[in-house]
Amino acid sequence: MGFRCKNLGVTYKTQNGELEALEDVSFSVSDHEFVCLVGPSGCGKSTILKLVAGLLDPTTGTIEFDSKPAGDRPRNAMVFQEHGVFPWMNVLDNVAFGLAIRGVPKAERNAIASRFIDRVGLSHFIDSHPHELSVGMRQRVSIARAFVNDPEILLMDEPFGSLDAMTKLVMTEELMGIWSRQRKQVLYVTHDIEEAIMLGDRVLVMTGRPGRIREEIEIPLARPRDLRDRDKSEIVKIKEHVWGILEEEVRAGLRGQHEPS
Amino acid sequence: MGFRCKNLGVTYKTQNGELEALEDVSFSVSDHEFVCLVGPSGCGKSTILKLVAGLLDPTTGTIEFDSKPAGDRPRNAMVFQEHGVFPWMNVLDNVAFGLAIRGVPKAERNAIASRFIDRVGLSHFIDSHPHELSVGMRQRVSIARAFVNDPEILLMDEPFGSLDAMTKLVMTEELMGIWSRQRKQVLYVTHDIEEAIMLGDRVLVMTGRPGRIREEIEIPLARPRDLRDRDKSEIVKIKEHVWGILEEEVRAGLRGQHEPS
Amino acid sequence: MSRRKIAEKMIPFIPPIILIATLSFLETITRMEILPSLFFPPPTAVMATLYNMTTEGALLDHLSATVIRLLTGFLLGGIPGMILGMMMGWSTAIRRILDPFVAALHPVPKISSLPIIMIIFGIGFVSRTIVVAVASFFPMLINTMAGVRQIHPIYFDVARNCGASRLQVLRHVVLPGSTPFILAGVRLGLNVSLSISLAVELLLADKGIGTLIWMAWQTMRIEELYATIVTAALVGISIRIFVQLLLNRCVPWATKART
Amino acid sequence: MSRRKIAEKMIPFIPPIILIATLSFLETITRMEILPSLFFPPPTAVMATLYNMTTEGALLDHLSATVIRLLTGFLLGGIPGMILGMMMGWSTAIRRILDPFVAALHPVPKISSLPIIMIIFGIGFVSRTIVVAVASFFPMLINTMAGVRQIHPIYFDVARNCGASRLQVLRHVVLPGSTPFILAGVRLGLNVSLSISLAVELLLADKGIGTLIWMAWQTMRIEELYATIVTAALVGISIRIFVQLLLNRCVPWATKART
Amino acid sequence: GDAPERKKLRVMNSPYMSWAVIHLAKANGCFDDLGLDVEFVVMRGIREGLPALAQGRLDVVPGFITPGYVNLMHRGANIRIVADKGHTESEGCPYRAFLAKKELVESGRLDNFENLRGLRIAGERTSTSYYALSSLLRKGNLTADDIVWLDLPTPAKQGALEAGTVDIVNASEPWITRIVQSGAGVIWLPAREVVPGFQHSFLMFGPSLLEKDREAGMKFMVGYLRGVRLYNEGKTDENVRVIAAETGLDEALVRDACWPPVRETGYYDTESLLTYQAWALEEGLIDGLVPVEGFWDPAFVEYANRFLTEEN
Ligand SMILES: Nc1ncnc2c1ncn2[C@@H]1O[C@H](COP(=O)(O)OP(=O)(O)OP(=O)(O)O)[C@@H](O)[C@H]1O
Ligand SMILES: Nc1ncnc2c1ncn2[C@@H]1O[C@H](COP(=O)(O)OP(=O)(O)OP(=O)(O)O)[C@@H](O)[C@H]1O
Ligand SMILES: [Mg+2]
Ligand SMILES: [Mg+2]
Repeated sequence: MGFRCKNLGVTYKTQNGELEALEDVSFSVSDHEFVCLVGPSGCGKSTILKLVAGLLDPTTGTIEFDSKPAGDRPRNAMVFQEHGVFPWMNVLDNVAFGLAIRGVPKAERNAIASRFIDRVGLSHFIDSHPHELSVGMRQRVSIARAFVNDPEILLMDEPFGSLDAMTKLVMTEELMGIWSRQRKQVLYVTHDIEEAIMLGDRVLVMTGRPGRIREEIEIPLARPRDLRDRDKSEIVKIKEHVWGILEEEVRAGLRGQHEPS
Repeated sequence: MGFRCKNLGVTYKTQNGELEALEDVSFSVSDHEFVCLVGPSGCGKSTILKLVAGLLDPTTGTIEFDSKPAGDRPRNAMVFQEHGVFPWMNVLDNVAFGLAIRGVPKAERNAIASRFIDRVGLSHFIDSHPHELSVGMRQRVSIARAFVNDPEILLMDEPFGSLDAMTKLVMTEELMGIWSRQRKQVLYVTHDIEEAIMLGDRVLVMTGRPGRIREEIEIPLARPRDLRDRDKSEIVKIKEHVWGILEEEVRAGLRGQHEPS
Repeated sequence: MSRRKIAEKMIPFIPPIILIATLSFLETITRMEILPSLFFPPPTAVMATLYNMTTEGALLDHLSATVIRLLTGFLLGGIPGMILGMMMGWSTAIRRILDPFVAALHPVPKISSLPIIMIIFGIGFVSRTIVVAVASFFPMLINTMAGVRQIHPIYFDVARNCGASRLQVLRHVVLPGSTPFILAGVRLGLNVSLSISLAVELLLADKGIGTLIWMAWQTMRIEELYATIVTAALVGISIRIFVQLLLNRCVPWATKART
Repeated sequence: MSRRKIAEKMIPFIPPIILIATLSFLETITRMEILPSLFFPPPTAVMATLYNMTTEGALLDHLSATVIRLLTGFLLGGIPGMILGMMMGWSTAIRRILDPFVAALHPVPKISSLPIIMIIFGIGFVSRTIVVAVASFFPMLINTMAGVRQIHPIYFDVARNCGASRLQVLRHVVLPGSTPFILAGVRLGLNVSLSISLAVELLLADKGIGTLIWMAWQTMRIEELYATIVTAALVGISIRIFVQLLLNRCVPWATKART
Repeated sequence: GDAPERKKLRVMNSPYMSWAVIHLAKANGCFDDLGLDVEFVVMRGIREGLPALAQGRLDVVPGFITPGYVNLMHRGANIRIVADKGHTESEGCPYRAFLAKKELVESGRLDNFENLRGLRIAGERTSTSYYALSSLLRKGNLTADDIVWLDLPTPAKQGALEAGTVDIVNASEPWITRIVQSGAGVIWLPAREVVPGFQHSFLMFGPSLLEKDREAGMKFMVGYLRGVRLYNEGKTDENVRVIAAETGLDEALVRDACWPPVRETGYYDTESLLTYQAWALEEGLIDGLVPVEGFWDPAFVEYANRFLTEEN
């Protein structure tokens, strides 16, 4: 159940003319693969996830999903970078939302949702509305909602970005557990290079705007990996490499000199 | 121009009764000090910043500012965790907002704001509205706005959380430059323990809800520090110590067993 | 701090105090005939009349006739207005197709079209109700539409990503997300419906507050006129309370966050 | 995809098509006298009358009288409504003090209180304008209040943190943040003001679209009646276009984000 | 010598046929040589006009009888009837009448007033219309509860009669002519059969002319009676033209319609108003009876008649 993105391009219409966000992006995610996406801020990572989720139509290019007729799309769940927790629902209803949509009976969906709410440490807040939560707590609601949906493809946009280091580790372990138990594809956007290397089968490194895939790096680490042991030499080597690319791209962007190379 | 927080407590009124967010929090930030705040998600870090900024009244306790009559407050600038970029203003007006409020003439404030917009790498987007920006770009707008305001106290709530590693590094260098050139106090919330140690004169480690200061750690590193060199043994040692505390607090919280000890 | 808290505790008492002060002032200047007593009766006289009309007259009967007309009209006009407003707020295509018609029909004067409506729909209950319904239709529609358009697009993305059908998006995103504005629409719509109910009764009906207003003008019984207008104002206050209850119930997330 | 794009291109043509279809249908059934011809003239006859009234009659004079009345009333009522709405949306204290009075005064029937207003303010321009102003005051107030309350509290925090005074918060946060709802209020307010202007003219004026409506009824010139109502509808469409221009100009951030 | 200072009078104006006398007087310059400038103030309802008159904001209100008028005077408002403006004719075409469908009249059912029971009768909610209905019902020993009384805006009456949703309508000119000409109904019963000689229309002065400047009131009355004379010349081309222009009606309709009689002397039938008051008191519409001297000030017509006789 992998998928292939072919020559994706996205141009946004803005007040000040057109903005080319993505240019000729091609990559694939194969069955049960965990792919990480890193790149400078504003390079189009979120845009790619929205394309895969079908929330945005590419200006050019196509996405093909395995074993689905053209145009059809397997179930996917996205953890949005901006959380997207409904302010008008309490934590339970937010997390159970996907199940409610699929018509799962109330008792059952509440049971499932409660279990996941427990796992993200929000059982005290099950009745609370989002405005009563801290930012990190809202992010955890959004994570639980995606997990509950039990999708074939998980699209995660900086999912643990608002969590403290320790909570983040626990959540990551949870994610890795789910991923390895069930056959899912994961496309994972992160700002943390180390994290990308620790989690991914492959890391896609993007250029600055307009976003292109500059390099695909296979991560040769065996599974299961110990998420706490980040100082292995392979990791450090890859990290330095990626860091080098990013530095080039970011410096160019900050100087405002980035032109298609 | 430091300040002292004395026995701060905050109780929120919620739909489901009262929620004690902070309990007996006391600490001080002295002249030209850079203090970092770490703690598990939802422990009350943002709440503390809002208290210092005067956006929230403590339920108990007081805050005293040096060389200000009681009740008066020096100028402070906050980088909000949720960015708080005005959707109805373009990037330039957002960044220049504080100057506009202080009555700085248009030409002058635009010149100042443009300079900072350049430094955060958004000069191409100076006319754009926030909905046309990526999340990280919005965060950079919010950072530029705080820098432009040139406050006596900088309150930063996870200010670089939505930025890729490299952009974050550049922004951090910028911050350290500003801090060391001008005499400012900084209270800096971060989820990244390493970062807290690299930046802070002191690190305050908080307990889970209700938040208290569990430990204050002096960081004995000399200034200026090389932000890229994070593997020094002192750093690793402190990091492991903080990590240990956090682990305890987070595990307790996730098991829902955290009670006032 | 504590002074601020005391001030806050005082707030509920301020409106009655203002009211009583205003009434006392009016009482004084009318009793002193600074205003011509022919047209400005003292508030106490109006209150006495109101009391008489309630106990001896049929004020309550008339009131309930008006309230029934108002509610029927509002339900028949407001709910379709809300539904259409949701659809127009949500779908650019529907909005662009229907908005010109809404714009053209909204200002068509309701009361002066009443004879035409009576010729089409007959002279009975239906015509009168249609006019009231149409009056609440438009504020509900326009407010709901604006309310839906302010919903942050991410919530639509989330719902679609969870596999929501169009109907489910309507139910779980569009409806709750626009509730604060729907309720502003309810408030406007109910008040407009009340005004139009009174206008219709003024012209046509043999029952209702509007009929009383008409009678009061016709007989120049100025105390009765004011008493009737006070009754209309009380209906308005009830509407306000009702909407506030709805707000507290339906959008605790919006009111609690902001009060 | 491309089929959807073609459909999108079609949208602007749909309203005129619907309009022409409806008119053709009406033309047919009125020409066949399925509806009583006394009250239902064929659309072409109405259009001919409209043309005559414009070229030979004084339709444009009457129209401009109405538009001036409408705009004067709206400015005098809408702007205070907006300002008070901003203050009531923003400050819980002000809201709680004033809201009961707003609730009580809003439903006081405007047209049937006109004689009272005339008793107080005389029979001239002032009374008539006051009624129109009051009519737009309330929708502007209620919508602005709802609009301000939906502004996310973080923007108030940001403004305060940047040292904004209360007036600056009003100018830079409250006003722009509630613009989409203020504009919905403008649309409602202008339309209500138009209705009330017509009603006032119906009762009191010798000039204006309302006068024409009254004359058309009185003389049973049904074509003129419809022609006049069509004129009112055209004013409504102009209001809509005006508000859309304001929207595009004032809140590109809201419309662009959501269209 | 010096031109005498001209006096401005504010006269409520409605473009109704029953306003014809004033329209004719003004159009023919009847006030000009009296030093009066008559300014028309458009108001289409007595509801707005009466208070303005009582406050002195209007000088002259041509109106019709309402309980409110009686009550205002009862409370001491200084407003008085000063001249006739139209009363129910004693013969000829009716200015106000009950109309019904032709078949209903021909069926003979309406020959006996008791047979009105259960019929649907439409009128306006003005008290004059209701007064006529009430008097009609009394003839058949009925009350308003025995019939279905429908309040309809006048234009809808014609449609309702045509569509058969009402049986009888109470109407006045020009609607009678319109209904008859359209074939929707025929005249069944002129109002004179139920309220003979009813003084339905008159001219009122307020404090400005009754107290402050009676002389101007006298002059106005002279102009007014000149108008009455013109009016009583009947349907001359000039009269028809002026009335059509002022009311917006077609000249043909004005010519076909029935014009209510107005007394050349301007005298008012006080008896008729006493009868009306008795009825209104019974109905609970007025708070007490006003004696003749309380509502009728004959000084103005007396003066004007004298003036006009001397003039000739
Ligand atoms: N709705 C939009 N309208 C116009 N431009 C947009 C829109 N959304 C994104 N962009 C532009 O597209 C580019 C890519 O945005 P995107 O959100 O995909 O970046 P990102 O890689 O996710 O960045 P970050 O790491 O900061 O979240 C940016 O330059 C942004 O300005
Ligand atoms: N407006 C509010 N109403 C009720 N409870 C609130 C409110 N704001 C915060 N809280 C509660 O207060 C506690 C502390 O919140 P705070 O936002 O300060 O946490 P935090 O340390 O900043 O967390 P994070 O790292 O996730 O941002 C949380 O338990 C939260 O549920
Ligand atoms: Mg992004
Ligand atoms: Mg926080």
